[in-house]
Amino acid sequence: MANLEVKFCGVKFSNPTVLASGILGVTASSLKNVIRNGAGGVTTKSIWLEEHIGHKNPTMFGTEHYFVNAVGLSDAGMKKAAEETFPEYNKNKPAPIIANIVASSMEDFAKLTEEITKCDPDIIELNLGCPNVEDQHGKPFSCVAADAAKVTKLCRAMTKKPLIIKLTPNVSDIATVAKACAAEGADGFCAINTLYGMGIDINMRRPILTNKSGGLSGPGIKPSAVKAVYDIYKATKLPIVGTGGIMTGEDVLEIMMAGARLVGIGTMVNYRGVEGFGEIVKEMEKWCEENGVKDLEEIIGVAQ
Amino acid sequence: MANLEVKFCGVKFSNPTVLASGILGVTASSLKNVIRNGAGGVTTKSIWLEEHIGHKNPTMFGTEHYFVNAVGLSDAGMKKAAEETFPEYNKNKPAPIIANIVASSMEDFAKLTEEITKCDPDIIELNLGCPNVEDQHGKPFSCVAADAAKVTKLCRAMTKKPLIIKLTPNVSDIATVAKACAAEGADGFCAINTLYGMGIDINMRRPILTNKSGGLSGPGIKPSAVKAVYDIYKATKLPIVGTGGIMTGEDVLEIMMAGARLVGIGTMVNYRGVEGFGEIVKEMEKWCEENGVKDLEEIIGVAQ
Amino acid sequence: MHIKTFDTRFKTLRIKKILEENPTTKTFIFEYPLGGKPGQFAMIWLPGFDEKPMSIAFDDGKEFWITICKVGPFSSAMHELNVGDKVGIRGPFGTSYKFKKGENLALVAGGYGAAPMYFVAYEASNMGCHVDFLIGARNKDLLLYTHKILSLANTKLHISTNDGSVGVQGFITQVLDQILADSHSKKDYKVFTCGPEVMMKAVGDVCDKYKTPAWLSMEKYMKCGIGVCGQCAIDDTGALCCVDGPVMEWKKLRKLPEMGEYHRDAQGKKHYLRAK
Amino acid sequence: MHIKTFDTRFKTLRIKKILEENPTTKTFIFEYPLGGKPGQFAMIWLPGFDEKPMSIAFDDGKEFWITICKVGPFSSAMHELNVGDKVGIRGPFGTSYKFKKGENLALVAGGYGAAPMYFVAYEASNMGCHVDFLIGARNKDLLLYTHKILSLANTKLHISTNDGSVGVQGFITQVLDQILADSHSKKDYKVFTCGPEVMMKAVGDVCDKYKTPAWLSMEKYMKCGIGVCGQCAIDDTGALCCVDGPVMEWKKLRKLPEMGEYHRDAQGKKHYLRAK
Ligand SMILES: Cc1cc2nc3c(=O)[nH]c(=O)nc-3n(C[C@H](O)[C@H](O)[C@H](O)COP(=O)(O)OP(=O)(O)OC[C@H]3O[C@@H](n4cnc5c(N)ncnc54)[C@H](O)[C@@H]3O)c2cc1C
Ligand SMILES: Cc1cc2nc3c(=O)[nH]c(=O)nc-3n(C[C@H](O)[C@H](O)[C@H](O)COP(=O)(O)OP(=O)(O)OC[C@H]3O[C@@H](n4cnc5c(N)ncnc54)[C@H](O)[C@@H]3O)c2cc1C
Ligand SMILES: Cc1cc2nc3c(=O)[nH]c(=O)nc-3n(C[C@H](O)[C@H](O)[C@H](O)COP(=O)(O)O)c2cc1C
Ligand SMILES: Cc1cc2nc3c(=O)[nH]c(=O)nc-3n(C[C@H](O)[C@H](O)[C@H](O)COP(=O)(O)O)c2cc1C
Ligand code: FES
Ligand code: FES
Repeated sequence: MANLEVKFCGVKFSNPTVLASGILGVTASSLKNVIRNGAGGVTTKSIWLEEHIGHKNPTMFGTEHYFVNAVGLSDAGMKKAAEETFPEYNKNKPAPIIANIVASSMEDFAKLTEEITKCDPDIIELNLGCPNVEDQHGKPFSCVAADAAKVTKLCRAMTKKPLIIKLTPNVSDIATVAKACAAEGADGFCAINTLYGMGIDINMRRPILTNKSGGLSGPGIKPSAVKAVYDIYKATKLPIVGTGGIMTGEDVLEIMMAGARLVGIGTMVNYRGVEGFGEIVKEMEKWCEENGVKDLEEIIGVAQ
Repeated sequence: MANLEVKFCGVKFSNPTVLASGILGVTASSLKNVIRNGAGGVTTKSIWLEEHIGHKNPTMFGTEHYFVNAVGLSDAGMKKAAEETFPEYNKNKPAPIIANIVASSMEDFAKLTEEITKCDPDIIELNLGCPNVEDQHGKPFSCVAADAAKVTKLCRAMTKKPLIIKLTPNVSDIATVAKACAAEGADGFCAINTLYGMGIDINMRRPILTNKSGGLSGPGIKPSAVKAVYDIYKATKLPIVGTGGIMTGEDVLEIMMAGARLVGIGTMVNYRGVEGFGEIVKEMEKWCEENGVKDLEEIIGVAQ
Repeated sequence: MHIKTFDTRFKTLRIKKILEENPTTKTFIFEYPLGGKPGQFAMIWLPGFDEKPMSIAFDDGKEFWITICKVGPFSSAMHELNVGDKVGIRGPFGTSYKFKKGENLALVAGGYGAAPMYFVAYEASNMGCHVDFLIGARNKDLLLYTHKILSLANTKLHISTNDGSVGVQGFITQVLDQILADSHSKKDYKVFTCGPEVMMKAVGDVCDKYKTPAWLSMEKYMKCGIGVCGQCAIDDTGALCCVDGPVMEWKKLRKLPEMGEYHRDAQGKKHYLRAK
Repeated sequence: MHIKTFDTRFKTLRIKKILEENPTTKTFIFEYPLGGKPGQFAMIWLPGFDEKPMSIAFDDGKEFWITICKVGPFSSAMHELNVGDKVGIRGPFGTSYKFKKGENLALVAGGYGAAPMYFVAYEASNMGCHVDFLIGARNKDLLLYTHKILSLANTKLHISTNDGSVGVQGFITQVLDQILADSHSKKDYKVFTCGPEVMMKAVGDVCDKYKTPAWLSMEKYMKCGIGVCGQCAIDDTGALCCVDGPVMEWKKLRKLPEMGEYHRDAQGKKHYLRAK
């Protein structure tokens, strides 16, 4: 029987599959249900300092090839996380939890890091996919290496928890952004967030999403995720939560061979349901058996 | 019967489907065969000034969701284009032809523009977006608005032919790049080129492509293409060859509603064969009939 | 692994007919084989505005109905629509009510719940079930579907209003208690209820008194409707109202801290149903 | 539209057995139900190095063979491999040879063409066809598959060598001319040929003389093997060797400017087969 256990920044996961942020992540009960279904860990939906109103429905749609969403990062804010989500998740805590936080100013990011640390998550993940209100072009933090590095530095100073940066693939060179963050003390990365996407209903002649455009995820983006993980691993050698288009146990192994240590899974739920986590773990075990892999350490980054 | 004819920079196309660059584009006979199968126009495989050696096989692979290629822009150079491809295509010329050119220096781009103009193509397309071609800053030209604008300016000075810029989606804001090119005299755009992609064979534990990484195309990228076209159209109002993941007549209509005037189709051939062009045109006609669309001008950019 | 073909884009349908059920409620009829079962819901889209879940009030494979109560922006916008207008539809989604030939059913409806319950009664009476249809309303004007219900075979309609303007004065749970007191000994007796959560909880308690199994139409804030966003998760099992529900068995809900106590809004924040 | 499930990723197979056909040719045997038909090809991948098209020399649904002639980097690398080594395989691709029970076939092979032609002969003899198997080689040492061919029922082997070291001295086309002169009157007579393009063109000319239909195994530079890249397009029809071929009818090729005249390299540049 292969050992699927992996350590990520010193945190032990019973298997490398981790629920990606924003899927089934609104409440502690929902997160625990995902663990019950086989995931090795969970990530919270992005948490803001204050309550944040998202976009109106439709907030997502999918086809067999991809999924597009514009939920708009709706969240009840840090208060709910501190009073409800974390206390409830941490009582007979079933597996590690990654706190994903988001803000539109560097100052808020630092404050949030300080606040969320008190909730005792295992890992803190900065969602830099949100536009920087201070930047004159209003580009997302992780589109500009210097901005990403600055946020990393400020947050790093606020916590001793493992700090990982979630990067957007919508840049010409993701490795440069990753290196800049690593230089400021990032412990690892989560890649990728969604690509740009839009769908138009030709009968209505209107964009499907009320927000018009959204984020592209699902089966169609797997090669972009594998490429990003490969490049970030090569550039930094830091641990990575490889995320994007993972649907099967084979997909998990593929992105791990590119350099991922944990594997984020979100849109899969749309195709296989939450039970998919358990099925994927079985698929991994089967492949490891057949291919004589005793420990996943053997395959992390092996395709480099 | 709906009128599928469209004019693009003054050039008349019998229908908006155009063969994308790099697919079935090695010889004039192959290009003519694509027109025979129903396409409204064709684009040549990227042409270099001198012969250019591409990557070794495997140069491409696909799944039901996407396709990844790293052909490496192999080409026999301008000499073959001038002595063989264009003379042969232009004798009883069946439809408009777009000359796609590529270079790794601004100087070569200008020289090529001058040379290719002598071949009398209907439109000249600058491939500034191929992830396989990098300038000395280590980025494709169209990843940097200033570079893209400079190349546009140099080439603009060399030709009176309609000049369009093919853009990469691997940037955080494609509209900014497009605006910069428009300011230097670009007549239109082709979007998108491929996204970054990589696939790993888990049994071999190696990247599938000999070049390791390649360009992602096919069904999974359609939402990225629609989004890019929507943004470029909003920012410049210039004509666009909407390209990326187009598989059906409905897909053609969708990207036209986002703002495309012509629609580039490449990877579709992998799924439906070259006959797919004729089938797609029929699907468009059917939808136009059913929805009372008499002229495609009615739908271009209607979802804006 | 086989990925099932999955497409959650919309069907565009034109409204075929609109019925005024009462001053605040309209039924929209669409000619389309949606294939919905009693208790399931569909997502209704008004392009550029919003999209909301709505129960299927009738579906015979040729046409289906949606009955909408005017309470806020979206339902009001729906009430502005005319015959021939286009809306986007996706679905059917969620679980449905299960019953067999000849069973004895008590359907307890509150508010617009009478509409989806009519769909249950229609199918049940066709299957020769004995149906007691109970509707509770604040007053006469808020009743709906009564004529349609009366036209169904082996279906008995029971009404209660708080003001006694029609039917029994008081709460519908009293009527249910009566019925179960007489007939809970009948085998295969089942109670289905759709209405305000507080009412459904009271119905559940009555059923417990008579050890009668009950199923409820749960209503939680939904975004995706397909089990992805987690917005509709119910504490503390994390069951999803959109895929594990909306029809859920009372015995699985009875003990839940959330049941009849609070809802969550679009941001996932708790709102208590009763001032604490 | 329905997109057929399409996956061009590789199967990883281990070499089960290697046969030395002659000093420059080896046959690689794989235990895998590839499902190839005579005339079709597969793509063989050596990770990190290169991938090339190779004809299927045999396939009985349990195992298949690939016979490779050592001419350059890739074929040499293949010759370095040992039993148990892994290679990637995708396919089968392309068109195949078609024949019916009891037909009369002349199979004309040059170079490694004898291997794929053996697959034709194997199936044809099983179907009770009468087969004349013609092999042309420069000399005795370059012959291959002769023993396998001799073991086939209702199959007659004819050999020619330029130096006369075995069989008739001269060109194989002379032998074909003889055979057709005697037997072209037989109905259903068909000629299949696989070898250097110049040889196949000569075979086609002989067939024209006797009005005998002929089919050729075309070999053009291939990259994708699946009809996408356009590398293998044939002038001036633009037909694709990888999907419209490799097996093509002579009457469709006869008039083509490219036939027997030039090939294109990986950059699409012309190379004439004979100095002009
Ligand atoms: C499974 C299900 C079936 C439903 N069936 C019907 C039906 O048949 N007829 C009908 O009139 N209504 C139905 N609803 C309620 C409907 O979806 C809307 O909530 C209602 O139309 C109010 O929206 P509004 O914008 O008009 O008012 P708002 O002022 O926006 O909302 C009024 C109240 O409705 C609730 N609500 C709002 N949005 C949602 C949402 N997306 N999901 C769940 N609750 C929400 C909130 O508790 C809010 O306080 C159903 C809801 C669910 C979950
Ligand atoms: C349909 C088809 C079936 C084939 N079947 C066999 C077979 O059964 N046995 C066998 O030994 N060889 C076969 N080949 C040829 C084989 O694909 C290689 O061309 C050969 O192995 C030479 O490659 P190399 O690297 O060893 O030598 P190189 O020096 O690279 O090439 C030698 C010559 O082979 C040709 N060639 C090289 N690469 C290709 C390519 N990708 N496609 C087509 N031609 C190429 C070129 O004309 C070149 O001049 C087949 C080719 C095709 C197209
Ligand atoms: C419905 C939905 C909501 C998401 N919300 C968030 C979010 O709140 N924060 C975040 O960092 N990423 C969010 N994402 C991105 C995912 O975490 C993940 O990075 C991306 O979807 C790619 O992985 P996948 O293909 O497995 O879904 C969301 C994705 C989806 C589909
Ligand atoms: C095999 C292949 C080769 C390509 N070669 C080129 C090229 O030479 N020049 C270029 O500008 N784009 C090239 N592209 C990109 C396509 O022109 C197109 O922009 C992209 O594939 C998206 O469209 P699609 O999804 O319809 O293929 C190539 C794409 C593929 C699949
Ligand atoms: S509404 Fe999204 S999970 Fe139920
Ligand atoms: S090899 Fe690519 S089209 Fe034939």
